[in-house]
Amino acid sequence: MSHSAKPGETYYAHQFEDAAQSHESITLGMWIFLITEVMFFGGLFAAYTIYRAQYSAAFDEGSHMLDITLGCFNTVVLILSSLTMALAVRCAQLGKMTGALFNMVLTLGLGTVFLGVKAVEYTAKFQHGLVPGPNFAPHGVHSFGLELYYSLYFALTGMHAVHMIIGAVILMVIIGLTAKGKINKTYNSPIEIFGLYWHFVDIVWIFLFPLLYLLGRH
Amino acid sequence: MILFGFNLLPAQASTAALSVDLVYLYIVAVTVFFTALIYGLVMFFSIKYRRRSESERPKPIEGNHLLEIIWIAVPLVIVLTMFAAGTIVYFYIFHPPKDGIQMYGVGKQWMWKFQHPDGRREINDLHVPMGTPVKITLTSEDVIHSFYVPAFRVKTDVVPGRYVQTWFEATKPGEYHLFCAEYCGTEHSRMIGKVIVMKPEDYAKWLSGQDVSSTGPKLSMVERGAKIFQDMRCATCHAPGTAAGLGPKLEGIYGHDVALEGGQTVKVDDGYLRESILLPTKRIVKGYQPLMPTYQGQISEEDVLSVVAYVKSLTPQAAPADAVAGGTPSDAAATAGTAKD
Amino acid sequence: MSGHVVPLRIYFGIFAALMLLTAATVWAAFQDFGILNTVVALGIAILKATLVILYFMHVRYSSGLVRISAVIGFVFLVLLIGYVAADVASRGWMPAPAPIQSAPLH
Amino acid sequence: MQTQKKPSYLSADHTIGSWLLTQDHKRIAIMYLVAVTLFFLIGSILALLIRLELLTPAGDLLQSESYNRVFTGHGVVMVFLFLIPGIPAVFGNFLVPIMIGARDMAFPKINLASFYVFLAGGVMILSAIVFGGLDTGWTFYTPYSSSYATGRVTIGALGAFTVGFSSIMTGLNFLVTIHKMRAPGLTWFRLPLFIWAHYATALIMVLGTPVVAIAIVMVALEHLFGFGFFDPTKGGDPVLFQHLFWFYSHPAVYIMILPAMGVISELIACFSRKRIFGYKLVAFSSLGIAIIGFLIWGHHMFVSGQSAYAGLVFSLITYIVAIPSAVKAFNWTATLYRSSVSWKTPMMYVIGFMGLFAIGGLTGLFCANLAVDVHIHDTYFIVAHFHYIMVGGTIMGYLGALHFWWPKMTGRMYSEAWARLSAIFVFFGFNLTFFPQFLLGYLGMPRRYHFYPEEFQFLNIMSTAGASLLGLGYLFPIFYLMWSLKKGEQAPANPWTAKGLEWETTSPPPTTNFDKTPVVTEEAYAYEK
Repeated sequence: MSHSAKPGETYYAHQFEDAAQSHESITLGMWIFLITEVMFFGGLFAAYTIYRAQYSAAFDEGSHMLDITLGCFNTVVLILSSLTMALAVRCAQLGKMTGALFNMVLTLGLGTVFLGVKAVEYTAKFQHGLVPGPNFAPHGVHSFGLELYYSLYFALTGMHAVHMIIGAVILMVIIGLTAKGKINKTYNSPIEIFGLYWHFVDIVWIFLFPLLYLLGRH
Repeated sequence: MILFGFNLLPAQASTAALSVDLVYLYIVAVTVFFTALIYGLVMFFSIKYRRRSESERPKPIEGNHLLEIIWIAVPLVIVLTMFAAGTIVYFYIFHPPKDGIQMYGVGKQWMWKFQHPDGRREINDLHVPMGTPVKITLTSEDVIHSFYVPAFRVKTDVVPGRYVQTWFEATKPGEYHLFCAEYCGTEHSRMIGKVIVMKPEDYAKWLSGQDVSSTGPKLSMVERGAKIFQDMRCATCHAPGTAAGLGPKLEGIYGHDVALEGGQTVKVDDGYLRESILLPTKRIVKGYQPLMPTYQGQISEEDVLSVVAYVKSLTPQAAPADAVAGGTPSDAAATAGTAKD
Repeated sequence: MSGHVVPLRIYFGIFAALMLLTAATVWAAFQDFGILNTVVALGIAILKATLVILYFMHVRYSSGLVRISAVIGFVFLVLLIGYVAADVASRGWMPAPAPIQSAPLH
Repeated sequence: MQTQKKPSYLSADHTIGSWLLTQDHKRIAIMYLVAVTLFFLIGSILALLIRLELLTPAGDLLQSESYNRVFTGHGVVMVFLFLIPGIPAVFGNFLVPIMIGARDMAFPKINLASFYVFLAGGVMILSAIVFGGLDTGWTFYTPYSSSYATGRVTIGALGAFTVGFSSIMTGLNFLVTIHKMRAPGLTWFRLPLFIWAHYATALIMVLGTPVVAIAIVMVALEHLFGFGFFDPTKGGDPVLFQHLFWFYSHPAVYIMILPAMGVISELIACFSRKRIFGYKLVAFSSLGIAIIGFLIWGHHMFVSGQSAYAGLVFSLITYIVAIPSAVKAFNWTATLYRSSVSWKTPMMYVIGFMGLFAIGGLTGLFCANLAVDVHIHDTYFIVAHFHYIMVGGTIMGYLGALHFWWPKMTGRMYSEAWARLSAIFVFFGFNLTFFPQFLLGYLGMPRRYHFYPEEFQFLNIMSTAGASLLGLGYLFPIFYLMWSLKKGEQAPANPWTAKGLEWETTSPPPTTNFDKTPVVTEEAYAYEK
């Protein structure tokens, strides 16, 4: 579908009256989707809150087992990727497509670094037999609540990782379209919208990091 | 209440039944009145103002604030009275009394297993005396069931992993339906039984009659609990009467608060005792090491109920009768039969 | 053009603030504030999330409708967690029957 | 004002691709209509099987497993594949853009995607029912669904998850379209109440569906990998699943009834030629139902082990949510005062709706009551209550909408006599089916029972008789509406001389709805002009 509009004019779809209405609608649409994402992760956060209150000893022990340096590193990587994504959106708004392309590739790189670190942490869990299910090797004293902790750990970080992977794939598509010129000065709302999604995934990690890694360290 | 040959209300066979039915009939009256009002007006207006000719242009009526306020305020008051009635009945009638018999029940996929305090066990049927409150503590061994006796207007979901309490006081002798009201699998509709309400003297006679269901000497729950306490070698850590062994002493703790590791305190009730048996490291008493192994899967829910009853009997209660019934632990151990049912 | 363009120094300022707050939350985790630890950890996380929402996601420069939709998700999430926590906390309140002994009847 | 004959959206293009890959909200609505009707038929067949089984106290028609699968299938298909998408996806998709003077939905591609995601979810659910069957009830309660259920729980549950995703897309589309694409002059208080109702429904779809989605994902994780979320042997709490499930599923019953209320407002205004009495209050009570609807899910859990004090709060707020529905009922009745009521088929469904919705709504007061609910929870009283709301309310609204906008959607009129006869069949068949179940419920017959004690048989026979009458009533429309497609007379642009933007364009409307975007100058339902 060709997105070339008259020069200086931004492109907008046929059902909209003008570019402003198109932009507002698309932004509002993305924000409403983010509401559903907040409620989606919310269910897991509710379960975490309830079980943390009931099994605080086991949850403390569970969070002690996590590698905090990897957690900190991942948080820094993700916040950095949020910055580069914001810069990419800014470049797109100013029409500097090469700058946007560069920043987006940086964001993609940081995203894959984050997923790589996650993969390392997961393999460590598999080796120590900390994956809930029939072969969950209970060790440590509070083994009873531990399986619940790791169920929530894998559900929360797993769901977050799935959202990262989907984000990375979409980012690759956008990078491809920008490189080919399909996304250009007159039509760059996909970059802006993807920026909102990426920042949301960063916010989820901002909450996950303290809840899973830090509580109970003292 | 009989109408056209079949009754509209189930038998009122418990103290709670009448008050629940009164709240029910009050709401029925409100429903009938408002349905007749709304539907009557709709039919009346639709017929009285039916369209005579296509060119009719009725005068527009924007609205009327007074009317709007009236039909917000009046329904609000009515529903609040319903709320009040329901809550009063719920909290007073469903408030468990102090006295009465304590029974135990276990829901298992597609059967009910009841235990009387004197150890009598029944499957699907439950004999209860008339005129005395019967408190029943229920748990489930697998999925969620629901203990429902329509004649007593009593229902409570039986959640696995927890004790659930309910009570009733039967007022009319007879046999009443017992249903499982929460879908629990293939034979959900077969998980039914009978609650047989008997006069107190018949109940006592029935109790002393031959208990056909379990072999070996008829042990009361407390005695059975003591035997299991021995067989499972709980005494090695919780030796009754000795000073602080490896495990906290169990005498005189029932009903009181106990300090836990990490600063909280917990009231020692049936639920906490069960949890300490099945999930010991969940909440550890202050000053003790988490050494107790979990008995999850090695001890059935009925045996847990008996051990809980035994531990409760270790706490001297105000009522003197219990001391007799419970018997000192040593007697119970001595009479422990060899056969393990 | 579409949307408000945020100057570079604000982006880098916010990034620095986020880095600082991350360091702060890690430091705070190892101090023993007792029950306050959770409050501090969550407070810092909320602060970081607000910064990202306001500046990186341009909510500070967006229309009222976008602001409402940014907030309403969290409002209903707090409602869900609050109600469920209230239920779980108040389960023990219904006065369980006073502890009576078994078999008073002979 | 018949301009040169622009091709209607139906005759614009006849290739298969133009239908399957369409972005025209009207064509997507027609595809939804076909899919939703198919699912309704499957659900109805399952319902008839249940009623046949319950004709006799002994369970002699089906074995227990297959009966459990039949009632679960009836529940899941009817709730997730007919009632939730029903009016919003068919009439909402078709009419929301036209009623606000827009050319199309805000996101046409997402609209088409929502249809295919809906189909995928539907196929998953039906495959779960056909291959090995889902026998957990539509509520998927754990630990039965996560640890003990034998059937295809995971595929069935993920099917419900997928259909939920389609519902989110529809809700998102409605919210953005209503906010951003209204015609000039169309202020919020000039909007038809149909739009207000769909706005409130979209709010619930967006805020509630994700929570049941994550609950279903947790059940699937527990069923497949043994994660211990709701497994009591691992410390999980089954009541927590009920909280997450009912946080969505109670507002979901408002997703089912609010669109029907929107339809009723439209129909009453048109067939009594009068403005809706207290327009603003009726509009705000739609929003009130949607918002307060999120605070009261606990009344499904009074006996489930939830704390008594939480039950107290849920019971109080549940009584308060009854007020907006009462306000609507009174305002509709007041609209009929000094009006000119024409008893055409849509209006017959409205009059039927008024009676049945009154009973359905008022019997909700029993379930909100702490003391009475202990007795009637999980009995046939509850089954009767929600069928009065869903079948007496939503389906009467759905059929009323179908008969009201059929000329606009297809350009054909249907035979009035047959339509009125089927409306009468539906009304009396419905009452005979479900009123006896109130009595059965209070007598204590539990739900989801394959066989029951003898004393309940007489009422069950009445109910089964009613079910066959109701089934007949639902079959008629298929015949005379299909017949009208071929031989029905051509429908004028405004067959009911109704007010509303959708009646100012041709029937069936052109692909871009209007030649030029209309400007709205008068109030909603200005029937006096």
